[in-house]
Amino acid sequence: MASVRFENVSKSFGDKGVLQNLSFEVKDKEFFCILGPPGAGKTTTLKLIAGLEKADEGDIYIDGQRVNDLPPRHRDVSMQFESLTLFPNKNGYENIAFPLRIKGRPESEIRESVLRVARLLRIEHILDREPRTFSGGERQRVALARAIVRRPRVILLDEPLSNIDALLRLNMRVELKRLAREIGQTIIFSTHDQAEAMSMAQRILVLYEGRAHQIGAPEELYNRPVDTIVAKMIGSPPMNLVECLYSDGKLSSNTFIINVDKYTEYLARATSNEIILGFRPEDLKLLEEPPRENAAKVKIFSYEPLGAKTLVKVTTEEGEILDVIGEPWVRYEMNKEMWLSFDLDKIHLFDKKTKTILV
Amino acid sequence: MSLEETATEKQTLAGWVLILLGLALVMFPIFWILSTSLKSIGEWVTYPPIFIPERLAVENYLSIFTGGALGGGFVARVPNVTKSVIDSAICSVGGTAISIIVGLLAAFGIARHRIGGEFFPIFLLSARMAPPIVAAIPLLILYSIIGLVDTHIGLIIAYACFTLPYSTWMIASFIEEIPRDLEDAAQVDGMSTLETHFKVTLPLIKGGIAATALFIFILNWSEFLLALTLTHEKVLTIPVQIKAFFTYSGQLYGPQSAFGVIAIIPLIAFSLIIQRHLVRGLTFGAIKG
Amino acid sequence: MTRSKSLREKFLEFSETASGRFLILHGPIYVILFLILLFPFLLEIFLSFSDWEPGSGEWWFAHFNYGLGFSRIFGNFRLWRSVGITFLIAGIAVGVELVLGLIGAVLFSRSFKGKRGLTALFLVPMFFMPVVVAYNFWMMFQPTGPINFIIGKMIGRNIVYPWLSRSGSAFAALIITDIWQWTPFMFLILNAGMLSLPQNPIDAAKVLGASEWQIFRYIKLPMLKNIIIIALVIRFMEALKLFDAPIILTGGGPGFATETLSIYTYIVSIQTGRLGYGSSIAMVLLILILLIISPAVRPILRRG
Amino acid sequence: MTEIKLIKLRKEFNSLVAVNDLTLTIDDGALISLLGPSGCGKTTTLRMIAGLTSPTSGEIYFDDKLVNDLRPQERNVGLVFQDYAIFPNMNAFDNIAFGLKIRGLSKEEVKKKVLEVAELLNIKAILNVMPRKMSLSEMQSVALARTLVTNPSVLLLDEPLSNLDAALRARMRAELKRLQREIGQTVIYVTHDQLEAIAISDKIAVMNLGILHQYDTPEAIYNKPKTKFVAGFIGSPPMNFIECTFIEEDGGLLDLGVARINVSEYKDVIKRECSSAEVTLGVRPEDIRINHRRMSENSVEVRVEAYEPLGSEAVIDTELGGVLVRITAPITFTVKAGDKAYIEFDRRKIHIIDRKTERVVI
Repeated sequence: MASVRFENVSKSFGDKGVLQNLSFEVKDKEFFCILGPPGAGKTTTLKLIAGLEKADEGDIYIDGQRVNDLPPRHRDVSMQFESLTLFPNKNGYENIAFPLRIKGRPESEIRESVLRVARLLRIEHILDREPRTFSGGERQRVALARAIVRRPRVILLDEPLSNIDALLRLNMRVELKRLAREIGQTIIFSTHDQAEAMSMAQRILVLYEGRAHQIGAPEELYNRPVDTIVAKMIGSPPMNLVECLYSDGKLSSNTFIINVDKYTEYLARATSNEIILGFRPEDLKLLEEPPRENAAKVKIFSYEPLGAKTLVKVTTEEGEILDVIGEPWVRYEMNKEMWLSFDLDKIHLFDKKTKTILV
Repeated sequence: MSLEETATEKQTLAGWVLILLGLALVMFPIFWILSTSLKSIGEWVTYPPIFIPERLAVENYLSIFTGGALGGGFVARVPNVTKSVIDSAICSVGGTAISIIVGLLAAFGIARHRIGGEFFPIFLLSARMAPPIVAAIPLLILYSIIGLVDTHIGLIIAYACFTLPYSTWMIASFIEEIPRDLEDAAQVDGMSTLETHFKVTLPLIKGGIAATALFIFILNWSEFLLALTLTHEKVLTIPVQIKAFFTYSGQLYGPQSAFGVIAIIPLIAFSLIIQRHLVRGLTFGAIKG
Repeated sequence: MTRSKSLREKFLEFSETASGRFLILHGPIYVILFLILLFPFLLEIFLSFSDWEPGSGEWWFAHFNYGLGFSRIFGNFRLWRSVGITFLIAGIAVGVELVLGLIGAVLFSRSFKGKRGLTALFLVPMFFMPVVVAYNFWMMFQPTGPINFIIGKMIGRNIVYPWLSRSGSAFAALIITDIWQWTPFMFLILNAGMLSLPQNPIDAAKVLGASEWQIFRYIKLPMLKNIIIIALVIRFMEALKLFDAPIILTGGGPGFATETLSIYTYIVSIQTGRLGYGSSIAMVLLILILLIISPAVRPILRRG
Repeated sequence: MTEIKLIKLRKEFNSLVAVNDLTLTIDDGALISLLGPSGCGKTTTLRMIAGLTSPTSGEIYFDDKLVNDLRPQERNVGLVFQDYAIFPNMNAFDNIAFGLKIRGLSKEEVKKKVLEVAELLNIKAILNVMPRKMSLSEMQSVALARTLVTNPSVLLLDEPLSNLDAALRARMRAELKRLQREIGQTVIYVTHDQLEAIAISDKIAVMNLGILHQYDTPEAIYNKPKTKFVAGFIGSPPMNFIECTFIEEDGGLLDLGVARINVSEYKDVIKRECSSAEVTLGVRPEDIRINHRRMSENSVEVRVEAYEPLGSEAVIDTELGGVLVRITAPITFTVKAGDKAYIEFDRRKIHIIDRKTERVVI
């Protein structure tokens, strides 16, 4: 098994800088996730580990051994690609056995490990069929079996669940997590879906425009996002961010005033009095009458019932649109005036200039 | 078939008239050469022309291979064409084999590694644009210096070289249809780049390579100018033999037509097999049929 | 852990390097292209500055003519007439082939019973050996041949017109032969293009109220533009090489009426053996063709 | 605009029955969505209404006028394709103006109408941009504009939002809703995304394998599903199904093998409606409460399989007698895989499904 370490690795294709001095470490046997929007450099990072791409600067270590110049075939790493491409001319068994065949393992050992993995992923029944007859879920599991069959030092999964339909995806998340626990190998997977990252990974690296913004456990990213980028990315619907001015214990934008004296010593560290107030839709309450303080007057803009809850969009007087979670199946009247009350222990404050978190 | 598909009756009728007219214009010459190849001597040149021979003069087909005299009191030396069929086969197959092998290697270079960047593909295409005569002259000079004139090897190499643009481009377009991930995955599993080309991608494009080979064979089999320029007696391909046959005896309509029919049989057969990939071949892989 | 690298491993390692990969994959093609095209081409450049003839026995520099050959070319009326003839034939033939091919593509764009078989039949002429096609049309264009007979039937009186010995009609015969053989090429490509058009925009146009003709004129045809250009460029370049058909059908005659570029160059350099002069002509032709063709090559390079 | 009636509409592609005797009335000015997994016949239905595909049998009425034999051109229908089907060789202006030009409107009229609709969908800025350079949402807006400008009697949308990213999709949904309210356009919206259907439509027609399962308001579809398919298909994470038998003991119990649940209040409905005692209990993850200790005698013991934190709440997978039961609980309740826990079903929200007919009884 192995740990993986990046030390300010940079990579660019032509003039487009894809990764800028990226540093992070994946511990041995960890189920690690690289989360980021499309184009953030997730696949490139995985390809750098696999050796399919060469780093322009910086060093990459697998198990403490510098591998920058090692060709893919000597790194003992396996990779499952987002396109889940399988060999169309080989059946399920041959597809999974392929990595072992190249390594020249004896036929008996190949048979035994392929059947072991097939049982693990419950795909014994499709081993003799051709890939074109596979369903989305089956295709995904055969590709996964192929990646783990030869017990490589590190297993890389590029957006493993993005090519299967929604209903199946929920079950596959549980299965992938159970599998990771059972085979106990170092697995690094990439995704753009924050729910997937939050529900599966032990630790998450938030990658945005080629830079590592934060590395930490899911709860840490949710409760203590290091900057507005991470705050916006984690949690669905995403966190509301409102620009305000801080003066003597009060945070004010032109539609509401909140007293934040309990955070004065944090706010002192801000580079200026321009602060960004962050609050999650689920931490807000919509009230008919104005509460004593810490509330904002808003108008209902639109509402979307989501079954178990309703996503309400409200506009402040300046026309800023905020998201609020309302009661399920309540019919909100268009443009109705209501009051938004904040829960002060759950707000976040960011320094507008550096975008980094204060509270 | 949606409502729109069933166009008004008038349109479909007009459509069928045009198609049948077209078919007649295409089929008549084919019919004419077939029927002439089966006419006996008396029926060759008559007015009004005879369309259906009374007796199927099969001897026309036999005489061109035995080189014997034609019956019916009109003794004429019919040239023996077996040598040209053999020479054509040797040169066409040889040329095709080299063209495919070299083309395959180059195709991998272009499709997977962009070797030669922008310049090479343009050079490859323009090599094909120039009329063959422009390239045949210097080739004749070179061959006369190194003694390859009138040799099978000489023609084979010439055929390989002149069809390389087609084979390289066609195979490259087949390779590009196979996703790169397959090779990357195999590489991560333990193969070197070269091995992934030949053990992963090659088996998947076997059909494409076969079609390309047939397409190149068709080009070499019917090539005329290079053969005419680079060979004299020792090597004699079918087209050159036809020209010789035509100028030498001119009036032997029957055997000459028979020889023509035999010459095009392999072409028609192969063309039916690779019909699906024809468009790709003819447009250098630019349009996939 | 330095294990002795097997020969195979060393070769694989070599193949990983950029130069290694270049040598293995592109080595052979460069060798052939250099040996057969580039080297002779350089040789030809030298020769085009001489009047060397293989029979003369001396080396080429004995006949060095300071480029006199080139000056003769510009005065060579017969050469420039053959250039004119070739472009005229190519232009007319390819033009007609495009129109006929487009009509065929439209007719075959709708699926109907027996379409696959019919398409195969329509493609057959393309696979005839050009010399066989020429010989066949030579027979048909004979004064007592079937063409005169059928035309005679149509206009009511028998005619015995000698097609191949009048320059005008020989010219027409050559164009008809080319059209018969190569219209299927245009039909094949345009039909493939027509069938590969995305169906949704066509359905969208229907729903918006466009008639069959309006859909063809404003949607299908513009989308086919690229494919039409590619087919035209490729076909026109092939037509410029016209040699097999005319040399059999008319032998370049009557007189010089159908003496195409390739035939004239062939006669000068190969038949009469004036290789030096032939090389100069070849050089001029190459430059002429490349000047005209290279802008047209770009659409093909853009992969259709 | 127009009321659309489909009566016993059927479409067979040789052996496959794509649409199976669909009868549906789409009232004037309503936004109806056809919801179902891919291949359930919703797109085929749309193409039949547009006239691009001719039905095997059945009738289609626009405001009580039979349109089966009308060609697409004559139905004045607007259709936006899933891949937008923008004319690649025309810029945005010409794309939108196409419908008007072929109707023979004058140049000024065309220009006025195109600018009007461009204003409505705020794509005035990209009117002279070629499709190659448009973003996905721009193409979607041009496709929509091109259809709207001919003010069709009914607007058919074939999953137009499926290849936009989440934020863009929400904005486009709000826009469609506002548009539909402003011009009272009858809209039929095909989608496989149940969240989208619930969020945007006045009524939803849930289809599967060509058959219409239920046609009702989003709230009714969510809270009062008619068949097991509708119950299972709507809602994310999906409803749990636990097979059990109904027994008469003390007022009516559901025997789950490892536990029993009192359902006396539904006893007579079950006895009247169910074809046998073999039933399936259907409960939504948010209608189950979970706790470390037993809450009441109705609590059932389970073993925790997996704990998935999702920000404000967590999805907990538990195993109850070999069956996976998924629960959504507030983030404050933490538990580890392997722990023991107790769950309780919210009796007001449970569904009882006849296992043989798959009809939802309660």
